[in-house]
This record gives sequence, C-alpha cells and structure tokens, in this order.
Amino acid sequence: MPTLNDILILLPEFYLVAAACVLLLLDAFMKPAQRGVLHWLSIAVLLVGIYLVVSGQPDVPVTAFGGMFVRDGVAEILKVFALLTTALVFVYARPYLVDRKLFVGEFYTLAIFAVIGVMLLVSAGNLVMVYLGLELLTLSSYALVALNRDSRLSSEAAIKYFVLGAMASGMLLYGMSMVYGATGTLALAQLHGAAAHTAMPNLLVFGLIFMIVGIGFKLGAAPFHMWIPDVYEGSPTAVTIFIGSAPKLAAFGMAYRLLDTGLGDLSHYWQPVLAVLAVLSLAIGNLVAIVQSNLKRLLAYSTISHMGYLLLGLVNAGPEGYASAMFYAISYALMGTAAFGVILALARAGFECDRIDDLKGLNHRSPWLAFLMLLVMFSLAGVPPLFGFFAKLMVLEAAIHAGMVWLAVVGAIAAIVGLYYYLRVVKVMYFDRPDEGMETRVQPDFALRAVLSVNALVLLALGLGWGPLLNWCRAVFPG
Amino acid sequence: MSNYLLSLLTWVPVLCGVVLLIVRDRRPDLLRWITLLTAIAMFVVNISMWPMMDHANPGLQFVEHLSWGGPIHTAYALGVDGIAYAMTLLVTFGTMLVVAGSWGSISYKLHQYMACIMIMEGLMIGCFSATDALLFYVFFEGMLIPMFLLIGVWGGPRRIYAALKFFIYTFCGSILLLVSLIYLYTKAGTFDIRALAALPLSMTEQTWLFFAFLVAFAIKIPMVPVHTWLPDAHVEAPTGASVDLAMIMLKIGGYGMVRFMLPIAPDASAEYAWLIIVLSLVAVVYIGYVALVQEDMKRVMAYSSVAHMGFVTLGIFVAVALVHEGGSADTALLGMQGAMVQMLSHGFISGAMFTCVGMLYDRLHTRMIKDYGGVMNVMPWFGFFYVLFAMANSGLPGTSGFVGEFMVILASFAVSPWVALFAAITLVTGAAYTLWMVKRVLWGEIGNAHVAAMKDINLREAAVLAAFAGAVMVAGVWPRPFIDLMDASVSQLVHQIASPKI
Amino acid sequence: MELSTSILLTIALAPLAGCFLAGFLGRVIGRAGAHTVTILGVAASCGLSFYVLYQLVLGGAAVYNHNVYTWLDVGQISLSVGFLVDRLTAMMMVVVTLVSLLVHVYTIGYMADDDGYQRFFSYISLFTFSMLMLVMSNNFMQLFFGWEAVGLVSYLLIGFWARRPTATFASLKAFLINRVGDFGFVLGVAAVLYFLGSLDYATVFAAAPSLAGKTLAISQNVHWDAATVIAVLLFIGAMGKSAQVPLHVWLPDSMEGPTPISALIHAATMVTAGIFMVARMSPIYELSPAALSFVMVIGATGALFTGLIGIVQNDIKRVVAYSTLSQLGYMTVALGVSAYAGAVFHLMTHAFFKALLFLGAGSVIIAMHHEQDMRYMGGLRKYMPVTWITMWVGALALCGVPFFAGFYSKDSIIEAVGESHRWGAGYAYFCVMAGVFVTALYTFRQMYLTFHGKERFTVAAHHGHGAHDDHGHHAPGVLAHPPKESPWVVTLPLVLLAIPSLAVGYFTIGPVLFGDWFGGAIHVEEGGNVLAELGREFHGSLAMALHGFTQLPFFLVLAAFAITTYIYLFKPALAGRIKKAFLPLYTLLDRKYWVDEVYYAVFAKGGVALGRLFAKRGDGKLIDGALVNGSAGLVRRTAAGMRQLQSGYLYHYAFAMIFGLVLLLGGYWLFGR
Amino acid sequence: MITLSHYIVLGAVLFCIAVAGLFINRKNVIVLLMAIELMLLAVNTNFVAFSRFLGDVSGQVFVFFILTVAAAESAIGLAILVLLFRNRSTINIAEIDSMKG
Repeated sequence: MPTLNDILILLPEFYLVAAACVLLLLDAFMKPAQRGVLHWLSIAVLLVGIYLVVSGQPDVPVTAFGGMFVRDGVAEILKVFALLTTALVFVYARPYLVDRKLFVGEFYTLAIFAVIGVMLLVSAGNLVMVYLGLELLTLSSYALVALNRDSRLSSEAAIKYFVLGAMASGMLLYGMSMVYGATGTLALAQLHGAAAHTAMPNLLVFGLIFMIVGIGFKLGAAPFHMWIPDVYEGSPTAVTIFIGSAPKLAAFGMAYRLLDTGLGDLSHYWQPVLAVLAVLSLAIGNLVAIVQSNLKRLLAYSTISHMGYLLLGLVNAGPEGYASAMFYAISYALMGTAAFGVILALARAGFECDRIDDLKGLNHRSPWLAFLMLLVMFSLAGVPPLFGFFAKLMVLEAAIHAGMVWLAVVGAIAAIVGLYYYLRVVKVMYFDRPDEGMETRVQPDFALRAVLSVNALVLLALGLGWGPLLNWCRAVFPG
Repeated sequence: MSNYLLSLLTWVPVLCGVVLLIVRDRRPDLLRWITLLTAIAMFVVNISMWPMMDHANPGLQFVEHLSWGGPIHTAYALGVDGIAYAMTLLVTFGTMLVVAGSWGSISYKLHQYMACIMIMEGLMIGCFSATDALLFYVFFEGMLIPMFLLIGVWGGPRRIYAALKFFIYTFCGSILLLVSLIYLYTKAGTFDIRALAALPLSMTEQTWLFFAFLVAFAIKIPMVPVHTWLPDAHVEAPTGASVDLAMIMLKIGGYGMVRFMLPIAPDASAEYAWLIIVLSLVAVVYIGYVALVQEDMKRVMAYSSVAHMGFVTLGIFVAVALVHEGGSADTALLGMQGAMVQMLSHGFISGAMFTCVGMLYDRLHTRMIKDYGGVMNVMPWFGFFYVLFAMANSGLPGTSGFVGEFMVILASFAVSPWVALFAAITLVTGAAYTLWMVKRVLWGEIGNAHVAAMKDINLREAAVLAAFAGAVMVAGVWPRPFIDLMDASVSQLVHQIASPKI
Repeated sequence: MELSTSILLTIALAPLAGCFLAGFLGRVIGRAGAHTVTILGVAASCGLSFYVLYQLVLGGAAVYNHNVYTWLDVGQISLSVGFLVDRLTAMMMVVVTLVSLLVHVYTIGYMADDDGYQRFFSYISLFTFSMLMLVMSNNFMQLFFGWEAVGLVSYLLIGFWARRPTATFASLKAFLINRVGDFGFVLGVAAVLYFLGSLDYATVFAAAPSLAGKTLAISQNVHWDAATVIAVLLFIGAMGKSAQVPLHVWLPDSMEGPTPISALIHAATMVTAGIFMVARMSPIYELSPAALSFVMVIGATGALFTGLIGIVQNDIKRVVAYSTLSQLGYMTVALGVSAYAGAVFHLMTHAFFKALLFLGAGSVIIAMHHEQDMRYMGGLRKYMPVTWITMWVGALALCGVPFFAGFYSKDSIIEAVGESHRWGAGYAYFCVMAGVFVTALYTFRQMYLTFHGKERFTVAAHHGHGAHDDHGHHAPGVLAHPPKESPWVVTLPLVLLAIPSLAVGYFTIGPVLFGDWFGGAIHVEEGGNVLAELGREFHGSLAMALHGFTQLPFFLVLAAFAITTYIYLFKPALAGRIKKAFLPLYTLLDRKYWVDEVYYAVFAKGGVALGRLFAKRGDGKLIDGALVNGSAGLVRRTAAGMRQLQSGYLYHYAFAMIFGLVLLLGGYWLFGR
Repeated sequence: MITLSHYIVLGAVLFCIAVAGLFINRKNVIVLLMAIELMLLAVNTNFVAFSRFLGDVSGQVFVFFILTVAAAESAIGLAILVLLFRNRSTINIAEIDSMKG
C-alpha cells in the first residue's frame, strides 16, 4: 500500500503536476496582456521545484511505490539541472515567442510536463516507469515541436519526430518484452540479479540491443540520429533550445538506469555496442556539420557528435565513467542552452537568425554577445580553459581507463574536425564585417541578456573551478 | 611574497587585459599607457627575480602549489627552473616591446588588440611556469585563442585562411598531446610533470608517446615538414602578433621537448634521435633555399625562423645521441646549452627583425621587397639597426645569433662530421637570404617616390630597436650569465636522458 | 717582466671608442671631430703597439697569455676572451695599427668631399679593432670573432657607396664567398675541439702531437688523418679570407670600395689574416705534410695565374688588386714549404709597399677626378711628382729589385721553395719564378701607362663645378681642370710608407728570418726547416742584395723592364697588335678564365633556381597542396557525400534505424556469442 | 499444443510487418500510424505470452499501460497529421522533404 512516505518521496513530482495544472487553468482565464505574469510564475514554479528536489533529498537512496520510483543522488543532480536549464529556456524563449505570437500558456505547461517526464524517467526503478516517463517526455515534445501551427517546417519536423519517436519507443518496448521474458521481472533492481543466470541469454541480449536502439534514439546517437537535424531546424528556436537541453539529461539517466542499474552485468555486451555508436556519432556529427550553412542545423549535428563523446564516458561502464558521462551531459546542456540563447537573443520578428551568415560582424554590432558566443563556441570545441574542455578531458580519461585508447584517439581526431566549424562561427562574428541592412546595435531584452551572460560566464567559471561539480557527480555513483 | 611572483606574472597581465576590454577604446592613449606600464612592470618584476634564483639548484624555484580539489589529481602548480625562467624573461621582455612597438599602428578596436596581447602574455608565462601537465596544456591551448583573434581580426588580406590554418594545425598536434597526457595520468595517477618523468614505461609505450609529443611540439616549433602554417601566419598577422609568435610561441615547442619528450620517453628519444637530426638538417638546408626566393620580407623571416629553430632541435637531439652513444658528456651539454641559447637568441633576433619589418610596413603598407630599395638613404638610423639584426640573423660572432649556432655545430661534429657539415651550411645560406634581402631593401638607389618620402624612426621606435639591439649584443658578447642561469637545469636534464627507463 | 693587461686592452679598445664616437655622435662632433677622435684612438694603439714590440724584443718581456673574461663555460669546456701576445702578434699589431693610422690620415684628404665622412672613419676604426682582436686572440673562438668582424667591416666598406649597384653587389659577393671559407673554418674549429678538447691555443698546441695517428671516420671504411682534416678545413677559411684560388673572385670586385680601404683591408691587413692564421697554427700544420702540399699548390697557382690577369687590366686599382692576389699566393707558398717566418716577413713588407701602391693609385684617382682607367692617363709625373716617385719605390719593391724591401722577402721565399723537397715543390718553384716576370710586367706597364708617355686625357675648356664627384659623369678622359698634386694629408702617408718599403727589408731580414725572432710562436719540424738551410748561406743583407743581382729573378725583372719600356714608351701601338695576335689568350685573361661567370651561373643562379623549385614544388605543391589543403579538401568532400544520406525522406530515416538495429544484432550474432 | 515460441514468433512476425510497413510504404502517413500500432500490438503479444508462461502478472499490467499510452500517442499523431495536411495540403510522405542535408 502506498504510504505518506511514498508521497513525500515524490513530492517534487506531485508538486510540479499540480503546478502545471494550475498554470493551465490560469492561462485559460487570463487576458493575453497578462501572460507576463504566467511567464514569471512558471519560472518560479521551476525554481521552487529545484528547492524541493534539493531540500527533500535523503542521504541514502530511497525507493517508493514498491521500488517503482528511486530517489538517489543521480536522480537529484539530473533533476536539478533539468529544471534549471528549463528555467533558462523560459527566460530565453520569451521575446522570441512574443515576436511570433506564440507567447501562449501551452508552451509553459507542455514544457513543465515534459520536465516531469524527465524527472520520472531519471528516477525510474522499473521498466514501466521508464516507459511512462519517456512517453510523457516525448509526447509533450511532439506537441511543442508543432507549437507553431502555421509553419510548414514545424509540422514536417513534428511528423518526422513523431513517427521515428514512436518507432523507437516501439523497439524499446519490444526489447523490454524480451528482457522481461528472459528474466521474468520488470523491476530494474531484480533484473540486475536475474540477468546473470537467465535460461535464454540470446533473448536477453537481443532485448538489450533493442533497448539500446531506444536509448540511442533518445540520445540522438548515429545511426539513430536522423531526426535530430530536421527537428532542430524545423521547430521554433524556443522549442529547439528546450529539446536540446533537458531531454539530453533524461537520455543519460535512462541509459544509466537501463544499462547499469538494470543490465549492468551485461556490460561486456553493451560496451562494444556503445563504442560503435560513439564512433559513428563522432564521425557523422562532426563531418556533416562542416558543410552546414544553417546555424540550428549545425548545432544539431554538433549535438550528435557530443552525444558520441558522452557515449565515450558510458563505455567505461564504471562509476567514474558514468560520472564523466553525466558531467558531460550537464556541460552539454549548459552549452546548448547558451548557444541557442544567443540565437534567440539575436532573433527578431521576421528574422530567425538561423543562418551562420546572420552572425556576420557581430563583434561590431554587439561585442558582448559576440564574446559570449565566442566562449560558447570554444567551450563546445573543447578548448581550455572552458567547461567543455574538462568535460571532454573526463570522458577521454574514462575511455582510456577502460583500455580503449583507440576510442580516445578517434575522439581526439573528431575534435580536430569539429574545431573547424566552431571556428567558422567565430570567424564570421569577428573577422567578417556586417552586411548592409543588418541592424547596427543589438539590444536584446534585459532579463535575457543578464541570464545569458551568467550562463556563458559560468562555462568559463566551471572551466576554472570544475572540482566541486565533478566531485558531486563522482560522489553519487556507488564505487 | 616571492612565492607568489609567478602567479603575479601570470594573472596581472590577464587582469589588465580584462580591464582593457572594459574601458573600451574611448581614450586610446590612456589605454596604451595602461598596457605599456603594466608590461614594463611585469618585466621589472620578472628581471628582479634573477638574483633570487639559486643557480646551483637544478630543481624548481618560486614553487606554488594549490590543488584543484577535484577527484582528478591535478593542481595549480607553478615553478621555474633555469630554463623556464629564461623563457619567462623572453615573454615579459618581448611583450613590453610588442606593446611599445605597435603603439600607433593599430586603429581598429585597439582595446581588444591590446587585451589579446596582454592576456597572451599571461598565458605564455603560465605555460612556461606550469609544473602540472594539465595546467601546462590549459595554457598551451588557451593561448591559441588570443593569437587566433590577433591574426584573424587585425591581419592582412588572407588573414582568415592563415588564422584557421594556424589554429587547426596547432590543434592537431596538441590534441594528441592531450591524449598522451591522459594516458600518462591513468598510469601515474597524477599530472605532476616530475612524477610523469619518473614513470617507468616500456619501449612500446615510450615510442607511441614520443611520436605523439613529436607531432605536438614539431608543429609548434615548427619542424619540417609541418612548418607551412608559419609563413602564412606570419605574413598575415599584424606586427605585434608576428613578434609574439616568432619570439615566444615557437619556443614553447622546444621547451616542451625538453620538459616532456626527453624526460618521459628518454629511450625512445635516443632510438629516434637520428630522425630528428635528419629533419633538423633538412630544415637548415632546404628551408635556407626556400627562404632565398621569397619576395615578402615577413616570409623570408618566417622561413629563417624555421631554419634557426632547426638548430634548436638539432642541438637537443645531438645531445641525446651523444649521451646515447656514450660520447663526451661535456659535448652533449654543449649541444643542449646551445639549443637553449639558440632559443633565447632567436627570440631576440626574430622579434627585432619582425619589428623592423613592421616599422617599414607602417610607413609604406607593403611588405614586398620589390617595393623598397635604397631605404638606407632616407632612414639611416633604421638602416643601422636593420643591418645589425640582419648580421645577427646570419650568425655574426659578437651577436647572440652566433653563440647558439656555434655551440651546436661544435657539438654536432662529435656525432658525425657530416652532421656538422650540413649544419654549418647555414653560415652561407643564412647570410645569403638575409643579406640579399638587406641589399634589395636598404642599399642601392632610392627605389621610388614613396620610399623617398619615408621618415626615419622616431624616438619611441629607436628605443624599441635599441632594447632589442642591447639584448642581441649582450647575449653575444657575454653569454655566460644566460648559460650559468640554465646550466644546473640543463646538466640535470642531460643526466636524466643518460639514465634509461628500461 | 710582464706586459700589463691594461695596455693591451687600450690597444684593442681605443679604436673601438673612436668608432663609437665617430659613428653615433658623428653629427654632433662634426667632420673634424670625427677624424680627430678616430685618429687619436688609432694613434694611441699604434704607439702602444710599438711599445709592446719594444718590450718584447728589447725589454725582454715574457710572452703574454691571459684571459680577460670567460665567455662561457659548459662542463669542462671553457671559452674565453683573452690575449696571446708574442713577437708574431706584436709584429702584426705594429703593421696593422701603423698602416691603419696612415690610412686614417690619408682618408682626410681622399674622402674630403664625401658626405659619409664620419661613417667612413667609424668603419675603419671598427676594422682596426676587429683586426687587433683577430691577431691578439689567444683562442679559436675569439680568432673567429675577429675573422668574421673584419669580414663585416669589409662588407660595409666595399658597399660604402651604397647607391652604386656594382658596389652593393660586390659587397654581398665578398661576404658570401668569405662565408664559404668560414664554413670550412668553423668545421676546422669544431674538429679541433673534438680531437683536442679545447679551443685555447696553448692547450691545443701542447696537445697537437697527440693528433698523430688519430683518424676521422668519414664513412664505414674511409678514415682520414685527423691533423690533415683539421689543417685543410682551417686553410679553407684562409682561402676565403686571403683570397686564394678558387675563392679569390671577391677581391678584384672589392675595388668598388673607396681606395683607402683597398689599401688597408684588401692589401695590407685583412687579406693577410689567413697567412697569419696558418703561421699561428704552424704546430698543427707541421703534423701534416699532405695539408702543406695542398697549401703550397693552391698558393703557387694563385701566385702565377692571378698575376697573369693583372697584365690585361686597364683599371689602375684592379692591376694592384691582382698583384695583391699574386703576392698572397707567394705568402701561401711560403707557408706550404714551412717557411712561416718567410711568409710573415713578406706579409710585413708587402703590407707597406702594397699600401703605398694603393694609396698612390688613390692619389692619382683624386687627381683624375675619380677616373680609374689608365687608358685615359699618362704623363702624370710632371703634375704629381711626389706620388710619382713614391709609387716607383713601391713598384720596385713589388718587383723585388735588390735592396728594396720586397726583394728580401720575396727572394727568400723563392729560395725557400727551391730548397724544399715537399710534394709539389717543383711546380711551386716554377710558378713563383714565372710569377716574378709577370709581376714586373704588369707593374712597369702600370707605371708607364700612368705616369709616362703622352697625356691621353684632355682638360675641358670651361672650369665646371664638381672637383670630385663619385659618379664621374664626364666623358671618359675629359677633366674639369688639370690634374694637380694631392694635399699633404695624402702625400705624407705615401712618403711615410715609401721609407719602410725601401728599407725595412734591409734592416730586419737578418733577425726576423734567420735569427730566432719568433721563438716559440712558430714551430717547424726538423728536416722541413728550409729557412734554417737558407740561414746557413746568409751573410748579411748587403751580401744578399749583391748576390741578388746575379740571380735569375733579377734578370727576369730586367727582361720585363726592357719589354715594357720598349712597348709603352716607344711603340705604344705595339700593345694593340700583340693583343690581336694573341686574341684567344687575351680574351682568356680578360675574362679572368670565366671563373666569375661560372660561379654566378652555378651558385647564384643555381641556388635561386633550386630555391624556387623547393618553394613551389616542395612547400607549395607537396606539403601545402597535397597534405594540408588536400586532407582538408578530402574531409570536405567526404562530408558533402555524407550529407546526401540525410535525404529528408521519412522512410530513409526509418530505414537507417532498422539498418542500425540489424547491424548491431548481426554484430552480436557474429562476434558477440 | 501451442508453446511459448509460437507466440514469440507471432510477435516477431507482427513486428517485422510493422517495420516493413514503416519504410517500404512511401505513400501515406496514415499507414505509418497503423504500422506503429501494429508494432505495439506485437509488443503486447510478447508481454502477455511471457507473463502467462512465467506465471507473473506484472507483464500484463504493463500491457494496460502500453494500451493507454498508445491511445494518447495516436491522438497526438493524428493531430499532427491534421496540422500537416492543413499546412501542405498533402500527406504523401514522398513530398515531405523540405528539410534535408
């Protein structure tokens, strides 16, 4: 029987569900003029959510509803950053939405529901919970992608995302069914034990591989990456930025839950598989990004390559490996939001600023924004002393520690290729002069500029003082 | 107090750069003075450390240690031995003159330019004084960003190609360096360079590491055949960046070799010493000919840099080879010291030469040799310095250019007379390309009306060149102080190579 | 008793001080100031040099050999700056400073109207300093410093009139060819350090005998004698500096420089540095007869064949230049037969009379308003008697007419070669003997063309401006106003040089050549000591001179005198006819055996062509084209290909996922189980 | 006697049909939705079969969840489909390729 204790353990989630519903109602009874209130309210909701997550955090991992739900350090970190990045997204998104008449309540409620999905996913203790969390997240995302009802691109992106997403979850489920068949349990904790002495090892591994397809899709790792570029390009930037942040954390959490908590004993099976995905992602992501002219698409491909690096950490299949992968997921979430944040800051009504050339001579027009973008780009490229460098350092270290020096070398060479297109962005901002007709001074709205500055400078700060965060990540994974 | 000097040297310039970015270029002169005074102060602080150095002590001095507090065992650890200290001197001295030298020649976004220069000074000092491999790498990479901007924003017509080429070329090498450092970390459990050096490694490991390091540092130095980024970078870069590049950044390659390559992979280094020696000789001879036919003054100097840095690698690995073959330790020492002195001297000379070219460029806005001629007639004082530096560049005794080359040639004879023979060819080629350029630029009838209108150097420029000249002459007439400064560290290094790991 | 270090330092540094004052403060102190300070500086070191010589010869001072300061020391290897002053050094110091002083004075007149006045004085003082550092050095490093420093000054002075393309070309040529020599020299120094472990003269010479039997591995099975290798490498340096065949081509071109430096650098002092160096290294050379033969043959070749070129020259300075080449050949031959003292002795006498000849030529050039072509001279003797007489003294000394300084030095060299039994001595003997005739031929020809016969120049009616203009844009042979004797600052040095050219040999040959003048400074193996042989037959200068009248060299001189007199005084037309008759020979000499052309084509042109090839093919095509941009292009093409996979069609995307799934399943099925 | 393997094979067959439908069909988005439903059906078959033969009920519980979520999923799918048709007045997959490369 569910006890009050169970409720308390899920307090943040319950609270957010309630809050989301309230917001939905408020939006219904609100004049469009007052939507600003809704905006700030939802941000506050997320921040309170962070508070609840951190404050109610037990010292030792606890489970609720008969092991369905796990609340441990991993979940805590992922939830904190998921909520945080979503809050950032809200701040960045507002001017864009207002300019495009998309400033509606659904955006906020859908996003919050998606975050709830993330939170359930990362604390799932059972395959059912994994599935439910995942679906809650993806279904809301489908809707978000289609948010701009009158855009051909959005609807195309939505349909592609939907079909492929449904297919991926179908495969995930198929895999789960096989695993269930091989082990006779859906609870990840029992799976761990049962996997060792199953009667049908092949069935189990097949199930594993099907599940990896699901994970790969969620991460956007090649060859399950095809949706990423189109969805990133097609959906409104305000949505792209969301898809690029919190769900990546969710994907890592899902991978960790399924592969380690669930099938940790099969690591010798899934390590090489992930290695293959990593190599493919690094190669395809970096190479195809070179020839992109659309900034959002370029960032999409760079995402793919970054997921390759994240996999480098997972391949290690050990505590510090997971820690490094989570560290990387966090760093990517922060870098991604910052990168799209700059795009949002530059976008105007009728001007998407999604082509690389739209950044021409930014150093002229707005030195500060140019500088922030510079930081973000070099951080993405993994140039010290920025956050991205240490994230890369950690995953490379993890790969080498796992004895896969060759994989680390591949990662290194991929970084060289990747450097090229990040430098191209910097080149456009600093070395080129602006075209005629580009507005000379860019003055994005204050909140956006302030938060964005903090966001980008944090990349530098964490690049210099990465110790505590890394310690935190290391601490939550039992050695 | 003296324990924080290195941090001071590293971070004050960076801070100054940030301040410059904030104050913007509303009052250019104020800006210039802030920068110049900071740079001079840095040099004064740095030079004042000389008497505090314990020459007999081969180990690190002015040590600072501060753990990052992460699970990764790395630390904010600074400290210099004789070699590193000499290099930091090069940095502060150079930056001071760069700032004074590019006083009036930058108009576009002056504050960003000066900020880049200052931030780069800080990073380069950090790079030379870092005793933690990861910290070293952070500075090593970090300094690419300001240099990339310097070339790309204030550079010449093909600046974009040059900047990208520079960054990616260098990154190619350094990323392998990173991988090998991480590998060493997984073996040693720490990034402390001395610990890495003490690590016992099998021949296979050493070989892999050796070549990884080689790629990284060979590109930085640069060695043939990975030198082609240098001419482009130099030609397109603004004067200040060229000076920084030639004077200091190239040295980091040589420094990295003695700091990482030799101590960590001594046996592999000995095994493949012949390879480096051959490449260095190719650099000396082949590049000598290439330099001869360049039409752009900066290109000539860029190629001459490659040739002269060839003597650095030659000296280092002649020493390695000698130790390996059980030759006389003193001769090995001579070669190694020669390489170090050559680094310093090339710093002075190339810096001076690029500054000179910059001064011509400020007046005529062209670097093509054919656009000049008979400059001596209108700029006698400039001509005096130019000839002096040209002579130093072609290794005239009494100038610093002679010392290193002389020592290296003497040492290389012990390896094989043929090595010495090819090395000595520089006496002819070096003089040929340098003086032919001088002939076409300085001597002869006044080339054209523009040249006729040129004004001789003003007091500021004269002061800059005089400072360079002073360094060149002192190091040439009395190199002993520099040698004594580095002696302990160098002999310890040679001893280190002599003790194999397997 | 001991020479004081401070005196020696003053000798070396006084000219340097003068150089700095005249160079940096030239504008401030003005022309008079410039020549005053420099002359004071050189005069000081000249006087002190004489004092040092006196101390060593009569004052019984011990040989001075101390370091001033340590240049650097690495391990046991220590390089210092220091002085070794024995009689050899002292003699060189006197010669250098004396000639330099006279040239300084002479320059006041010669450069009177040149706007580079201060610069010029600063240069020649710098040269004096460098030359002193060279001769006074007590180690190879410092020797090399002086060696290169004089090269630098020579470069600056040859190119002094920088507006002349020919001058700048000549200066570059001179410097580069000297560098070729130094290339060998530096290797020699390296070899010395390698085999003997030090660069200090005393140590090296003491250890030199240990070289015997040591060899240097050139390849697996080729081993060369160490001493020979060292000696030859060092001599290559001397070949550059002392313009020995085949590195002689820079000296004639160096005549582009102002005449005073032709006298000082390219006749009296710098070019003799090589001779001095070999004499200094005698302990090493004595170990290798092979090397000495090499030296002898090179020298002999130069002595004869460069002299021949002198016969067909029309430029008054070039004739002297070629005679310098030939005389340097004589000195080298002397070295080759181990008559080091003879070489140095000839070096001294030659310094005086050759300087005299050059300065005389310069005086003529002044009078001719910088016209140097002898075909437009003639009959100058009545305009400028002092120059005329002094130059005759120099000429006779050069030809080696008995009682003149040149006779004693040159004749003893010839005798010494005759005595020697070293391999190649026969060839050398022929060369030097024929050389005597050739020398006399071009010398008398020069004198006649310049001072005698009828005037071949005309004086323009109007007395235009321009006393001396460096460009001489008058029609050849047309003078603004008649030639006149040069001012006293020019003639005084001539006179002062004429005296030693006349007498120095007579008084010094005894002690210098046959007394043990040089003591330990020069070492000659027993058996090869030809001078000792001569010494036995030597019965005083007078007897030697009288004996000289009965010897072959004198008759050769007489013959040459007769021929030239006949041609140039009585049958001027004959010269032209002879030229026609021997046209091929004439062309051969006139084109200087085409050596210059060959060098230019092979080294200058060839070098540039090679450079172009490397730059275009090597750096441009191969490294940048193929490797760098090539790989970048490859990446871009791959990327362009890969982006086609992202077709935009939903079913392709779906297929990709299925493909991935099948790939993984298949992989497991094949390898995993 | 029908064994577990029969059910598994049936599930596999259904799954393969669904997959084939996903990338062989080049006409109509509706078909895709149907294929997806079919895929979920295959999954459900598996779960039910396994839970029956393992004698463990949790599998069948999972099936209920899947069914409900599938309903929501297809709802959203159809909504997007409507949107698509409104914007491009076609639901032919072969024409939906304005984003590529």
